Amino acid sequence: MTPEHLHKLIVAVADAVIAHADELTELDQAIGDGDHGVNMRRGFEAVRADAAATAEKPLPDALKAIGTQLVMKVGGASGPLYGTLFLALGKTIAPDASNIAAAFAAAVQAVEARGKSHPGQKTLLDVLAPVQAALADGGPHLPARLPIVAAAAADATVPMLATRGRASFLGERSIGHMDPGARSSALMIASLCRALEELDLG
Amino acid sequence: MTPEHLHKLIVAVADAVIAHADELTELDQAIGDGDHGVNMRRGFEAVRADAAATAEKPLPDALKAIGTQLVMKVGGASGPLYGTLFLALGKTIAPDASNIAAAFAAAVQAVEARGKSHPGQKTLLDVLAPVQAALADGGPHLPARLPIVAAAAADATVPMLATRGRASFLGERSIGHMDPGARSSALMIASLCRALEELDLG
Amino acid sequence: MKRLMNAVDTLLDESLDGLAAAHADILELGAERKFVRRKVLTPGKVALISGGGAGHEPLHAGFVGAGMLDAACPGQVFTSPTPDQMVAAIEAVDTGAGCLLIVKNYEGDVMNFEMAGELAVADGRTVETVVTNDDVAVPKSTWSTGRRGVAGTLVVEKIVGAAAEQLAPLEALRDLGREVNERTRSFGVALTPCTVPAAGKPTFTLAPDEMEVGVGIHGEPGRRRSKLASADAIADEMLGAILDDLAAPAGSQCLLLVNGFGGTPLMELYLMVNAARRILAGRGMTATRYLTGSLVTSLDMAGCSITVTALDERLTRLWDAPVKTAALSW
Amino acid sequence: MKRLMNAVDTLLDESLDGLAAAHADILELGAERKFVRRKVLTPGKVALISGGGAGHEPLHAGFVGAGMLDAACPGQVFTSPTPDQMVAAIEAVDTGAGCLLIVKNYEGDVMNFEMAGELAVADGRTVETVVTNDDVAVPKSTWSTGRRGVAGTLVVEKIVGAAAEQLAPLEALRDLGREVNERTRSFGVALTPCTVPAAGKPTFTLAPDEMEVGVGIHGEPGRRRSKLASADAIADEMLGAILDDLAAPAGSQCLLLVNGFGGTPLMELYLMVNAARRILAGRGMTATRYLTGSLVTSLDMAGCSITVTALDERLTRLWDAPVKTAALSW
Ligand SMILES: Nc1ncnc2c1ncn2[C@@H]1O[C@H](COP(=O)(O)OP(=O)(O)O)[C@@H](O)[C@H]1O
Ligand SMILES: Nc1ncnc2c1ncn2[C@@H]1O[C@H](COP(=O)(O)OP(=O)(O)O)[C@@H](O)[C@H]1O
Ligand SMILES: [Mg+2]
Ligand SMILES: [Mg+2]
Ligand SMILES: [Mg+2]
Ligand SMILES: [Mg+2]
Repeated sequence: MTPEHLHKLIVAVADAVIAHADELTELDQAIGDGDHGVNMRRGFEAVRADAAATAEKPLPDALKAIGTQLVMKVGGASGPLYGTLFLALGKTIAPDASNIAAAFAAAVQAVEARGKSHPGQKTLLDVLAPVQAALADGGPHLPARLPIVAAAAADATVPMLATRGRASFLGERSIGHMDPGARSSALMIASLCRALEELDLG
Repeated sequence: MTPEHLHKLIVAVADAVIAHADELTELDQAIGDGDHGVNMRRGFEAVRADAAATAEKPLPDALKAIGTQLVMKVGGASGPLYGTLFLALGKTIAPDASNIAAAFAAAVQAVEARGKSHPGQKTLLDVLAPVQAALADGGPHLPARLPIVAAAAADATVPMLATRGRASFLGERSIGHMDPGARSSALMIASLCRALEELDLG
Repeated sequence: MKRLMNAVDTLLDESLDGLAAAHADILELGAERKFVRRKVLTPGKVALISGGGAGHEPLHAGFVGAGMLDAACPGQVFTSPTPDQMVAAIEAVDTGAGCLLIVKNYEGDVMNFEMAGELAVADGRTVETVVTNDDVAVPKSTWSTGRRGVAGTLVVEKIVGAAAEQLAPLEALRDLGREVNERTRSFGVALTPCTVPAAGKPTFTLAPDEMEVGVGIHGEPGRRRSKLASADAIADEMLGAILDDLAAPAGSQCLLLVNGFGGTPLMELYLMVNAARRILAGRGMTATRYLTGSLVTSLDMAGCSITVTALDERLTRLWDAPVKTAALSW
Repeated sequence: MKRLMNAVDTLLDESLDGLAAAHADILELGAERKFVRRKVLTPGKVALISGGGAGHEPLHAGFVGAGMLDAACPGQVFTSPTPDQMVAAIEAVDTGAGCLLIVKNYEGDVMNFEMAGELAVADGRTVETVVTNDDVAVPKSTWSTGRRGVAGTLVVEKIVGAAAEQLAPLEALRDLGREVNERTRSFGVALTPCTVPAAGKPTFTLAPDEMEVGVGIHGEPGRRRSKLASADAIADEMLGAILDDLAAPAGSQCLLLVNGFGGTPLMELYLMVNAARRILAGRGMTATRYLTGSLVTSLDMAGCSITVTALDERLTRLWDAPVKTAALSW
C-alpha cells in the first residue's frame, strides 16, 4: 500500500463520518445524549487534517497515530473505544496488512476489554463482531460483502435492549432505535471497503 | 347611612374589583409588571371578608379600616396609594358624609403627596382628579355622571406618556395603553355610584 | 407555565419555610412570615433592612446574615411588601442604633417603606433610607420615577453591611449606601420572558430570534427589542451604556457583577464575564473584583445583567470583608 | 435555542476564561485549557481530580479549591474529557502523595479516566478511582452500565476533599469516597428539556403539561413521562425512590441536597426543600445538613434533583469543614 493509497483510505473514512455527523447525532438524541456525531466529527476532522502526514508512516504507525488522535479528540464513550480499536490494530497488524483478519480480531477483543462489554448489548460491538467473523471466514469479494454484513448488523441493533452505554439508562425504552455507535461502525466499514474497491486493492 | 347601606357599598366596590381582576392584570402586563389585578383582588378580598364588621363602624372609622386593610394587603404601588386615599377620606369625612366633596379633595391631595405625583402622568390620579373636580362642581345626578367622567378619564390615559409608576420605565412605549390604576379607579367609582343609585341615597 | 409548586397562593410561604429550614443556623422567619431575620443580632449595630417583591431570589432574604442584612421583608411575587411587614421587621431587629432601609427604586417599594418609616419614627425610632437606582436602561430624571433599582442593590447591601458590622453610625451608613449607589450602574438583557405564577402566562413575548435590551428585573420592557446578537455584541451594548453613564476615569478599578436572571446557565454567565472584562480593559478599566451568579433574578427569565461599581480602596476592603448569608459567603 | 454566546466552537473556552478571570485567587487554567487547577497546592496532600462534560456548571471546575478538588478536566458539552487532559492534570497537581480520580458513572468518563490512569501508572504514579453512581432512577446492575453518577458526586467531592485536606492517605480517601457514594442516592425530574448548543435543538420534547420522571443530567429520558404533578407529589415520588433504595434506619440523620438543573428559580428549589424535609420527617429521618442551589446542572433544563446522604458524625464533620471554591464556600 503506497502513501497515496493509505491517504485515500483515511480521507474516505473521515469524509464519510463527517458527512453523516448529523445523522449520528440524531440517532444519539433518541437514546443517548445527542453528541455522537459531534464527537466523531471532531475526531475525524483532526484525522483528516493530519491525513497526509499520517499516510507517510508505515501502516502500524499510521493506525496508532489515528488511534491516538481519536482518543484525544473524540471524547465520550466512542473516543476510547474507537481509539482502542485503531491503537490495537496498529499494535498487531503487519506493515503489509497480510494478517488483517487476526489483527482485527485482536482489536475487537481490545475494544471489548476497554468497554467491559460484548456483542448483544446494543453497541458498536454488534457491528464490529459480525464484521470480524466474516473477515475471519474469508472468501471472495470481502470489500463488497462486509458493508452488507455491517449494515445488516447495525439494523439488527434496532430491536435490541441496551445494557451498555447511555442507552442502557433507558431500559425498555431503548428498544426500537438503532445504536448510534453501531451506525458509525457500519459507516466506517462501508466507506473503507468502497475506497478499497476503488483502489482495486481488495 | 345605615350599616346595611354601608355594607352594600363596600361589597359592591369589592366585588367589582375582584370581578375585573384579570382585566386589570392584563392592562398591567402591557405596561407594568402584570400584578395590578392580583394585588387589588388580594386587598379587596380582605375588605370583603371584613365588610360586615367594617359596616358597623361610623363612616370615618369604616373608611380608615378599609384604608388600613388596603395598605396591609395590596402591596405594590397601588396599596399605599389606595390605602392613603381611604385613610385620608376617613380622617376628614363627616359621619354623615355631608362634606364628601371637601373630604375627597383632601384625600386626592394626600394621594398626590404619597405618590409625589400629579395628574397628567398616566396614573390613577388621572381618574381621581377629574372625578374630584366634578364632585366639587356638584350639580344633579352625580352618581349617574361620575362614572362617565371616570370612564372618559381612564380612556384619556391611553395616549398619555407615563412619567410615574412602572410604565414610566417604558418611555414612549407606554403610549397607547390604558393605565391599570386609572382603570381600577374608574371601576371603583362606577361600582360605588351604581350601588348608591340602587340604594337611592345619591 | 411549568412550576415546581403546589398552589399559587402558598408558593411564597412554602419557599420561605424551606429557606428557613435550610439555613436555620443563619436566619429565622418572623411571625406570619412577615420578614426573614438574622438569628443573632449585634447590639449597638445599625439594623439593615431591605425587602421587595418575591421572584428575585436569592435577593433579599438570601442576603440576611452576618456582614449583610439584618432583616428582609418578602412581598408577593413582584409586589412590594407592605408597611406592617417592615414595621414588624424594624421592631424585631432594631437594637437601638437605628435602622437603615435599603429600597429599590420602584414606587411601590418606595411608598411602602416610606409609610413604614413614618410609623417607626412616630414610634420613636431612628430610620434612614437609601434608594438604589442603578439601572441605566432607564433615563435618570427628577420629574419622573427615574431609574430602577436592580442588581446593584446587592452591592450596596454587601458594602454597607460590612461597614455596619464595624459599627459605623446610621448617618455614615446612609451616606455610604448613597455613595455606593452613585458609583454603581447596571444594564439587563432578556432572551426569554418570565411568567408570574399568579398570572400564569408570560409577561411579554419574544420571537425565537429576539431579545429585549434594557429589560427590568420584573420583565419590564426595556429600551428596545432587537435581533438576538452575539455575546460580545450584547456585552458591548451593555457596558457601553454602563460606562458612558458612570464616566469613571480611565485607570479605575471596579467590581464586575454578571448576574443571571434565573433561566440562564452559569456557563453562559462566565462567558459574559470574559466578554465584559475585555471590554472593560479596552476602556482602560480593570475588574479587580468579580461576582458571578443568578443573584438578582426574575423568576425563570433567561438573560443576564451586568453591574459595574467603581471601587476605591475602602470600598474594596468592605467588599472583601467576611459575609455569611444563605447566598453569599466568604 | 437562545444562548449568550459567540460561537458554538468557542463557548467552552470563553466560559473557562471567564471562570479563571473571576476566580484568579482560587484557580487557574492549565495549558490549552486542558484542566482547571488550584492556584496553591499542599505538598503531601493526595490530589483530587475530577472532570466530565461541560454543561453541568458549576460541577466540576466550580469545586476546585481548598477543601475540595485539586483539578477538574472539562470536556465539551455533555462529552467526557479525554485522557490527555487528565494526564496533564495529574502531572500538574500530583505532589507525590498520589491521585484520586472521582468519576461519574458514564462509560465515556469511566473509560477516558481509565486510560488516563493507565498512562499515569505506567509513568510511575499512584492512582485510585472512585466511580459515583447515585442515581436511583436507573436500576443498579452488575451486568450492565448500571446507575448514573449525578448530583451526589458533589457530596463525594466535598467530603473526600475535606479528608484530603487533613492529609488522609490515598487508600483511605478512596474508601471514604466509596462509602459516601454508598450512602448517597439521587433522583431527578425535568419540566423542560435542555438544548446542546452543538445540536441546536432540544434533546427531547415535553408537552406543556408533561414532566420527565427520573431524568438524567444530560436530559436522558428517565423512568417515565407523566403529567406534571404538584411539588408535594413530585417530592413524594423522588424521595420514595431514594429512601426505599437507601434503606437507612429510622432515626438516621442526613444531608438533603436540592439541586436545580439550570432553568429553575431558587424560589422553587426552596419550596422543594420544604416538601422534602416534611417527607423525610415522615419517614423518621432528619435533615441535619442542607444544600440548595443549581450546582449540578443540565444546561438550561428546568427541574431539579434531590439527593440524600446518610450522615454519621464523622461525615457531618467533614461536610462542615471549610471549603473555598468558586461555587461552594464556607
Ligand atoms: N461499554 C461500551 N462498549 C461498547 N460500546 C459502547 C459502550 N458504551 C458506549 N458504547 C458505544 O458508544 C456509542 C455512543 O458514543 P458517544 O455518543 O460518542 O459517547 P457518549 O455516550 O459518551 O455520549 C454508543 O452508541 C455505543 O455504540
Ligand atoms: N407615583 C404614583 N402616583 C400615582 N399613581 C401611581 C404611582 N405609581 C404607580 N401608580 C399607579 O399604580 C398602578 C400600578 O399598581 P400595581 O400594579 O398594583 O403596583 P406595582 O406597579 O408596584 O406593581 C399604576 O397603574 C398607576 O396608576
Ligand atoms: Mg453520546
Ligand atoms: Mg403592577
Ligand atoms: Mg408589582
Ligand atoms: Mg456524550
